[in-house]
Amino acid sequence: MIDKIAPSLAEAVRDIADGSVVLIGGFIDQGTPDRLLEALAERKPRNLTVVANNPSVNKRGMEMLLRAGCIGKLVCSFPRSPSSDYIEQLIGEGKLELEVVPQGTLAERVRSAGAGIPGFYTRTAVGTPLAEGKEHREFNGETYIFENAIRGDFALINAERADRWGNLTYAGSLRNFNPVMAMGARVTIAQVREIVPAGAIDPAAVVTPGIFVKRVVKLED
Amino acid sequence: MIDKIAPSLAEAVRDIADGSVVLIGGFIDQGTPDRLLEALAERKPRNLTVVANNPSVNKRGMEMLLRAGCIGKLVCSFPRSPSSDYIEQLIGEGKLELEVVPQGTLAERVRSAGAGIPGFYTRTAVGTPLAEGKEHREFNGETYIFENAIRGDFALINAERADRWGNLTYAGSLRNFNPVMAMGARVTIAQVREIVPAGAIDPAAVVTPGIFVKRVVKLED
Amino acid sequence: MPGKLNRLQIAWRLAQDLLEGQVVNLGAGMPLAVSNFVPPDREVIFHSENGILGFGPRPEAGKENRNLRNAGNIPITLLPGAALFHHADSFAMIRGGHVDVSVLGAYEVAENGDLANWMLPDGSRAPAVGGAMDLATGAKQVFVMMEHCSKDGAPRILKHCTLPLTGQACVSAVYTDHAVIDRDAEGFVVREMIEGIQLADLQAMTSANLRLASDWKILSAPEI
Amino acid sequence: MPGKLNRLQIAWRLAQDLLEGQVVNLGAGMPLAVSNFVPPDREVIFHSENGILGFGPRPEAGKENRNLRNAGNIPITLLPGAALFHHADSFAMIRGGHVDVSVLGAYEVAENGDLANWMLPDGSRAPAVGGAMDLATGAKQVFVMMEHCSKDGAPRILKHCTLPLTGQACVSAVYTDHAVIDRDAEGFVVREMIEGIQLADLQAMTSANLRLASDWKILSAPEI
Repeated sequence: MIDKIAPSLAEAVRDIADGSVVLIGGFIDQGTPDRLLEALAERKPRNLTVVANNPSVNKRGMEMLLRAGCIGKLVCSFPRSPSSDYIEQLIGEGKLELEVVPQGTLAERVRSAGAGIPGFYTRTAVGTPLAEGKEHREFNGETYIFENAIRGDFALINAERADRWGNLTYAGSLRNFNPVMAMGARVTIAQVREIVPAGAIDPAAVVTPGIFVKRVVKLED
Repeated sequence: MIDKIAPSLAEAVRDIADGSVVLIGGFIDQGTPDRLLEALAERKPRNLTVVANNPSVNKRGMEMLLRAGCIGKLVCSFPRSPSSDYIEQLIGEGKLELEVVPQGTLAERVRSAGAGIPGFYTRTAVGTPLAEGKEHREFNGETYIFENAIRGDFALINAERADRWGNLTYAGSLRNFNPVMAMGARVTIAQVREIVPAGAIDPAAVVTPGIFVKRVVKLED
Repeated sequence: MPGKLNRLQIAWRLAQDLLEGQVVNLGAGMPLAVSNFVPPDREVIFHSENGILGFGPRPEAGKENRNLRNAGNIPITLLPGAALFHHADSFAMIRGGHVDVSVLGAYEVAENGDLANWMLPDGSRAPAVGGAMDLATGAKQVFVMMEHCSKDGAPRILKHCTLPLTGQACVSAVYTDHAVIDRDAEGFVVREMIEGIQLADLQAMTSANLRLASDWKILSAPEI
Repeated sequence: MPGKLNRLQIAWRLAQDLLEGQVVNLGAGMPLAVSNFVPPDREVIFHSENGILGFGPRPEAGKENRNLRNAGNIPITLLPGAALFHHADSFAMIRGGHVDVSVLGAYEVAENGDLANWMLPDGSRAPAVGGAMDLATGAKQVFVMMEHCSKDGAPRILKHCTLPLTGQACVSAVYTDHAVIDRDAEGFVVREMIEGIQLADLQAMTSANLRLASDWKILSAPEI
């Protein structure tokens, strides 16, 4: 019987090795996989490439990972938060590499990886510092730049409900980057608030089909 | 008050002019916008470029458009059906241009247009007759071809429920190409089985948000 | 300056120019106030980059839903007709030109429509762009709202931007505390000015060349 | 040929090789029968290109739901855990390598893994590809099921395909009425043959070079 339910947070993140590319769902502090991030920080992997819209907003979660020295490279759209100073300090000390990516480009680069597309052209960022060094190309008289896909080894996401096949739904605006990151990784791990029997989620209401999910772990109430 | 509900099928397709690119939802005979196609065939526009997975399966709908001589070019993945002979005859007489596109590439080309992406790379069709004349490029040692976006002037789609903002849901497997075509056109027109008050569709259950829909027309029971 | 608008009044003035049925994205910060001032007989659909169409006013204190917040992380309500979706779909709407108006703040705007609103030369090693570039480039029209001059009185409406750009040739109109200014192929056209100033006064606060619309009006807003 | 498998038996044999938890796409036609023969203690998730994961058996006559049909337009049921989605998402799953196995019919298969299954040289001006190219290229493994030879006895397992290709170097295994054949970097390896034939007999029906696995077995299937 297919059963993607992991027994614990620690077990769910057990194989995230040094040097992995880890995609992280959530937006600001909406729907971040904070408990999975904590469990990961406890394992202290080194030199992770972390891809997330906001690298840190809460003391819990991403900031623990950052302060535990797990992150070698950060790919994000908005590295501005209460912990910005610490991020800037790490960059200044040469301990952290930062790649700033426009938010929509970030989402599409991850979606592309999930969809088997190595890259795409976009007008976003043309003429700005973020276009420097990128291939430029004209289509119908407009200039576009090429953006390549970002594939994750792992994705850590936050969802509301799951079943044993890994189907997921989300609450309100907590959906945001979570379904996108789920598509883009080899192994997607979801922390969820509720696990329901297979069939309890209306097939038409599934937001992330289980094909994109490897492990699900239920948070304690 | 925003009200996208059109009074009739004829009114809904009133401005589809000669030479338009028309995207058509549905798969085989699942969820085709058959009544909108009939209404369009009655207007007898000329030289349409029609983009649809299956050009014709039913006597109603697409086949009427084809036999009324409205279609100048057909872009599809599966031009095989009871009316194939007629399609081949038109091609032989130089009256119809055909572009065969792999099904997933077709969906992604339309989705790209809707997402502001002029084109993307895919491994699909590499080494086959459908890759001939296309740009080839290597990524990570694999060969890909470039596929450009297909933007529609109009999309005709079939949905189950709609509200006055144009939010749509679909029944079962009738979803298929409909939400994709809705994204890719300047003007998307939906035939629906039911119109409900705004707010009756759970915001989390909306499949095609109204931003992608210009007109909705309810079928007679 | 007597008739100078405050920030909420700028938001009010901009809101009057949004049209029935338009989809409007409000950037974080000052633009978020715009949603409060749309005339009650007009339906405008507000888009939030984090996956919301059709959000409504902030809920009453104590009635906030932690699972419903906008791009500024502020609690919102959903209007009847709202829809929720993920980030890739949300930015497909933006990048694909489905959003009618994007309302953004700015540091600088240039007469060729260039916009700079994301990076100050403050030595930050971690500049934050968020969705600004996608919104500047993808929306059909970009409305900028900002104070006409910087705190030390330097013009921010320029011939050429001096700060790193957010987007090229993207600004359609600028709403400031002193004026409403459209942009056409030749540059800036003043549509409204506050009472008591002349074009020469406004030009003195503006590096880019200003023309006055033949049907220009006095810019005013209710007390807010 | 006494032990030769019929089409349903080929489907049965292929179904035995699908693993617990795999996501498997079944192409229209002969492959659709595979879903009927998965061992009852094994959960396999079937994907249909028109936007379905987790479809179950055909409903009883009279209980069909017109709104639930697979890629072959045949009525289906949904299993608990099923999900519905649109075509762009469906092919993102396929193109993105999320589907474990794609089961396809074929006209020809070559020892370099090339597959030809969409276009016969019949002078058609309207060749139909459907989702075959996406499935051949995108799935992690492609299992081909076909009769070992054409109706007039010509080999279809070849050194090089002669028909226009569907995909390059994509075939992992071939299930025929005579044999189960894996493909590795050197070419074809016979894993099973029907009773009463030798490798030489099978080779006589096959243009590509065949090797026999050291642990090869008799290919048999229940009466169906």
